[in-house]
Amino acid sequence: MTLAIFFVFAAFAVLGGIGVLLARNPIHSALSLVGTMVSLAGIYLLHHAEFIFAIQLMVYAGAIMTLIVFVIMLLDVRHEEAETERLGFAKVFGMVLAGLMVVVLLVPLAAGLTGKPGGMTEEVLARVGSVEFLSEKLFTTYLLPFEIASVLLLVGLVGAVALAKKRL
Amino acid sequence: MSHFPYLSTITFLPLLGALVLLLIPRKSEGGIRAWTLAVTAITFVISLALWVRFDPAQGGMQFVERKAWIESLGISYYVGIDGISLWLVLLTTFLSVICVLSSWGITKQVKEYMLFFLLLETGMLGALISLDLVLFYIFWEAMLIPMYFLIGVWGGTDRIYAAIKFFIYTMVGSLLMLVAILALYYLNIRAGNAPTFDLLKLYELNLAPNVQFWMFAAFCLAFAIKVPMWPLHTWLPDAHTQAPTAGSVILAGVLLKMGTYGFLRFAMPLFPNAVEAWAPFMMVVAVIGIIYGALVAMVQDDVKKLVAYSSVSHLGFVMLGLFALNMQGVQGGLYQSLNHGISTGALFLLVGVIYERRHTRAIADFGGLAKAMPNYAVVFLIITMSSIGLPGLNGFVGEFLIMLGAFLTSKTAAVFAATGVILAAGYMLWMVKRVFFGPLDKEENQGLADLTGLEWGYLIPMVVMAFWMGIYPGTFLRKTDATLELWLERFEAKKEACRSLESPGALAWLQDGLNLVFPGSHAD
Amino acid sequence: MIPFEYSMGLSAVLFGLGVVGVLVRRNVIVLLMCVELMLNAVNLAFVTVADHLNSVEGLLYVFFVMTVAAAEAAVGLAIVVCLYRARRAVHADEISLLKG
Amino acid sequence: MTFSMADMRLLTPHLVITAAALLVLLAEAVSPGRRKGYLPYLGIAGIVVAAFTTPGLFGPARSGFSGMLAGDAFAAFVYFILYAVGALTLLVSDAYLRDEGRDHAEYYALVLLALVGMMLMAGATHLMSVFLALETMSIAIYALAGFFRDERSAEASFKYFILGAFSSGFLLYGIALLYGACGTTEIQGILDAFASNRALAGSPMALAGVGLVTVGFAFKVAAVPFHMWTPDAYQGAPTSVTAFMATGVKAAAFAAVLRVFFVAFQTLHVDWSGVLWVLALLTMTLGNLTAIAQTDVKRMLAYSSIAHAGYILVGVVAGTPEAGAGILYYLLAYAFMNIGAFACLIMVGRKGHENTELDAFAGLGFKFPALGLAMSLFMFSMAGIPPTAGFIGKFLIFKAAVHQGYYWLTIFGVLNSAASVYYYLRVIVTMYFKPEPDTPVVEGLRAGPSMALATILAGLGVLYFGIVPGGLVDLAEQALRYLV
Repeated sequence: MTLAIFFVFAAFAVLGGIGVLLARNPIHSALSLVGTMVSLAGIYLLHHAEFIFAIQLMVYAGAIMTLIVFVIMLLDVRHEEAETERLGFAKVFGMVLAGLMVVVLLVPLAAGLTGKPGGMTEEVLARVGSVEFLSEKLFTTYLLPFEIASVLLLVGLVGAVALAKKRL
Repeated sequence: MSHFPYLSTITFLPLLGALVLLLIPRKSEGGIRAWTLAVTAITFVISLALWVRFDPAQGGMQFVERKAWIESLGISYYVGIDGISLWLVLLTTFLSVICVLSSWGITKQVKEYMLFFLLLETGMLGALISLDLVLFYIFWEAMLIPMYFLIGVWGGTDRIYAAIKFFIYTMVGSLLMLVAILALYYLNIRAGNAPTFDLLKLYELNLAPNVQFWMFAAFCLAFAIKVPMWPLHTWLPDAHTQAPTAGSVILAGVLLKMGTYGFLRFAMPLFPNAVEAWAPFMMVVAVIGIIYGALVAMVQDDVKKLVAYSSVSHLGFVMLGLFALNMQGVQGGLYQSLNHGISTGALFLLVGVIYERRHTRAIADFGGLAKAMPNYAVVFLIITMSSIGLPGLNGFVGEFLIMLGAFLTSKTAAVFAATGVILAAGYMLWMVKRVFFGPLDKEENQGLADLTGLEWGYLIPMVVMAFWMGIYPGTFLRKTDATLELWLERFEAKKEACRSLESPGALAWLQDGLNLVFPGSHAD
Repeated sequence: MIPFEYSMGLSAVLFGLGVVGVLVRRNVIVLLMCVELMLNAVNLAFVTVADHLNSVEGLLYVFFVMTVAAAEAAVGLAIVVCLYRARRAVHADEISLLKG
Repeated sequence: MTFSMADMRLLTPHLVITAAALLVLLAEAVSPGRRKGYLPYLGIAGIVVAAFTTPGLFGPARSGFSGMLAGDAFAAFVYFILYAVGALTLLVSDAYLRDEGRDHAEYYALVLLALVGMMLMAGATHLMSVFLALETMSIAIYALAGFFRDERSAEASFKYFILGAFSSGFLLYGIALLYGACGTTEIQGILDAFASNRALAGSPMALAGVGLVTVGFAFKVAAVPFHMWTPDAYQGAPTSVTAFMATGVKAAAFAAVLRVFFVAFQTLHVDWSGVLWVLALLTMTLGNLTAIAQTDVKRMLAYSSIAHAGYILVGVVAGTPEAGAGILYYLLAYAFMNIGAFACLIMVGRKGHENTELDAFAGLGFKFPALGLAMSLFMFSMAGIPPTAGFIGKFLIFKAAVHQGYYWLTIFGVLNSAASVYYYLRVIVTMYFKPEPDTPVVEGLRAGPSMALATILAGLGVLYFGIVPGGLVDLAEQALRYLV
């Protein structure tokens, strides 16, 4: 059953990805991307990552995509790419490269996972709850990345202001 | 070690002088010239003390100074001279004074000119006295920069091309030498010694002949470009013709000697077995250089180019002497290096004199100058004789010793080289005939002034030196005897010691070459 | 539990689509979206590994990748706005990446 | 598991600089009128304070934040390179931005925040921190590259942005695969995993992970064939930012490369050294050959920075502490000579006109002797001619490569170095050997006291570290001793 749901989500995700790639109108690309993101959120749920499921919907499908769509609307991007140059050498090269890339990524899967299992087992999660477990780690062992992320967001803020504000 | 640091003093005095020069205002050109002259003159006088205090009985290094520099890598400030470098150092300080005098007429950017000149002197002296490979390499490369500017800014019409060619040629050679220096450093460590770039310590390292083969090739390339040996000589005629007079003098007098000095000091004593293997090849190339240089010189219609090609020929002699690998040959090679500095240097000065008056160097533009400028003609003739090796003048002694040495090693080489002597007489005298004799038929040449006091001032010392070195060579040779004897003795001993180390198979060198590409992870 | 290979395979395919997009498309906003697609693929890989190894690290990666994606989107879109203001010619929304 | 004051001690310099950045932003907001010339100096003051609080220059390695951040001599050494880069960039930017009318607090704040990102990259001992620090740095640089907001600047910024984000994708996927193969992405943890499980070294997943991480870093250091963003981004960005990108980003990225490849992937040297061997060769050669063809000095320096990455990669290939020390030295030398050269470029420009095409330099050597001298010094140093820091850097790297038996790579390296002499000399040739055109392109120099100071400091650095390198070499070797 789970597997069947997975395949449905996976199919939607891939279709969405292809949509991003092929759509001529940026708005259509954006909508396809939202489709992919929502499908992925579903798959996260299947992988027992409830918290990630939630923020995927909120941050990604919600905030980031809204921003992108907003900019598309703001700038009124409707121009469609010229028909010529669609299959230049660079493009064929790019596709071949990406195809190779996927093969490279698929081959190692046959060997399976070799990493040491961690401590996030079912019973631990049942005891403390998955979000609690995550947040505890986030604020202890992974405190430094969290701190760096705060600087990162500051940089994003200042950078966006510096670039886009009308009068500085 | 408690003695006065003569070597450091003479080396860094010009640098110090250059720094002070920066403070002299650009406008007072006279002051700049006088200051530069004073600095070079003082340097020369101090360097005379080396001559006086040099102990001819001792073959090893004298006036040694040593200070740790980058201790962890075994790099030190380590300088000293022996009979090989003594005269080259003196030649450098001597020619520097002469060159400043001959540059009196420079009016374009005098301050920068003199600045680069002083820096060049520091570079040259530093390279001659260094006994640490890295220190040597640094001076060796640093020397290029001022020379590059001297050619590029104050040179002739094609100066930019000549300057870049000069720089790139020398750079390629010396960078490969750097790789060999590094390899030598690690071979020394691998042999169980403390990490060091100390030349005298590295002399004691015995290497297998097939390793020496490659190392010598790298060193040889660097020095052969500098000498320059045929067929790597093509930068020389360009650089010489385009350089200003003083630049040519220094180039011929000192920079080219760096090549032969490099062979004597580094390439040969470090890799004796490779020298033995390469010697026949080197002798053939040297002989080709002698004859080629002479033949090309013969067809030149520009006096300066002619002198430049004669340099190629002369340095062929020097190399022939060195690779004869016997006392006469090596001593002759060293002596001829000094001679070449004096006679070719003087020739360039003389060409500069006439160029300043007529702004041309084409032989066809002259003729019958002996009538207009008798004194000039006399000096020119003397120097020509010295250059072609007339007995009683300096060239004779060097060429004689070289021929003797070459004869002992290879009669064929000596015979071919002898034709070079004859050709030299031919092209030089023919040029003199066309320039100085015959009718004084060009209007522009009739009113030419003879030598000025300043010109006498820098030509007389050169003529005196030509006679001194020709009539009484003992003054000079005596100081080199002990050093060269020791040099040959060590050379033979090391050759014997290394011979047994590892017999190279028929294709061993090829194998080595392939192994070098991908060493894998065979860290020691 | 979903087999490891399935999710990772999906992730690889999505990543490949993103790569093709970046190399082939020229519209600046679509380029931005293709990069987002790549990041999503990476997130899926992290989630999968985390699930199979019972390890929390992968989930934290996803959390931080999203933070980065948000900051990148903000700055990236600001650059796009900047680019639009700077040039108003035709094809203003296009850029060629594989040149020079 | 919780953090302590000892952890905070390691983070002090980063906090100081972040505080300086906030202060700069705040100062502009509350400062009366339009006087804001002091802002860059506020930043420099922050850097100086940070330098005094930097721990761990001597003594054994420490680590904090549950093994996330190192306080070792290696990190400290790189921090000092970055302080130099940051301070020089701020000095160079001052007059330049004022002249271009873009002297805003955001710029200085972004430089400082990027600096924090760079420092964290050098100090991070967990791939998660490495990634986040890298992004912090990159996002700040994207914004800086587009800071002039004209077409060229925005285009440069966008190109850098997309390819930067693209390469982050590769890096992240690589990290994900390593995570799957090793179960952790802590640098020491990866090393332990490889060391304890011999079979892991041959696992396709681990190798694919290493490969993708290599690609990700190759983009960041602009190694061929992942360099195509470099020339346009470098040329379009404000010159001071180009200097910052070329030196700071390179230093931080190579510091991270050293940590990841020399420590985490230590046991896999056989696998990655072959790949990097080819990358190093391609990077040096292509960088130099394309640089030769350039007629614009700024673009030429962009290509030459690719070539320099190639030389540094030679050191990475060698893979020994000795090579690492050489790389650190090279990065410092490169920081001085490159920022110096870009400072000279800024000086010849005027508002709206960069004047960086080669012909603009004709005759400048004698017209502006100090500029000519400085530029020549930097060019000679980049060409690796003694007695400059550039020479010592190359010397140390090639020395390490020869030690490991990489003779051919070294020979290709020195030949490249000789080829590069050609285009560096061409700048000098134009400055000194060519007469100034009748209608001079450069009438006056855009030089204020701060610019002069930056150039002099850079020049002195190049000379000082070229003539008395001893102490610094020892420090660099010590830094590597604690790393590996």
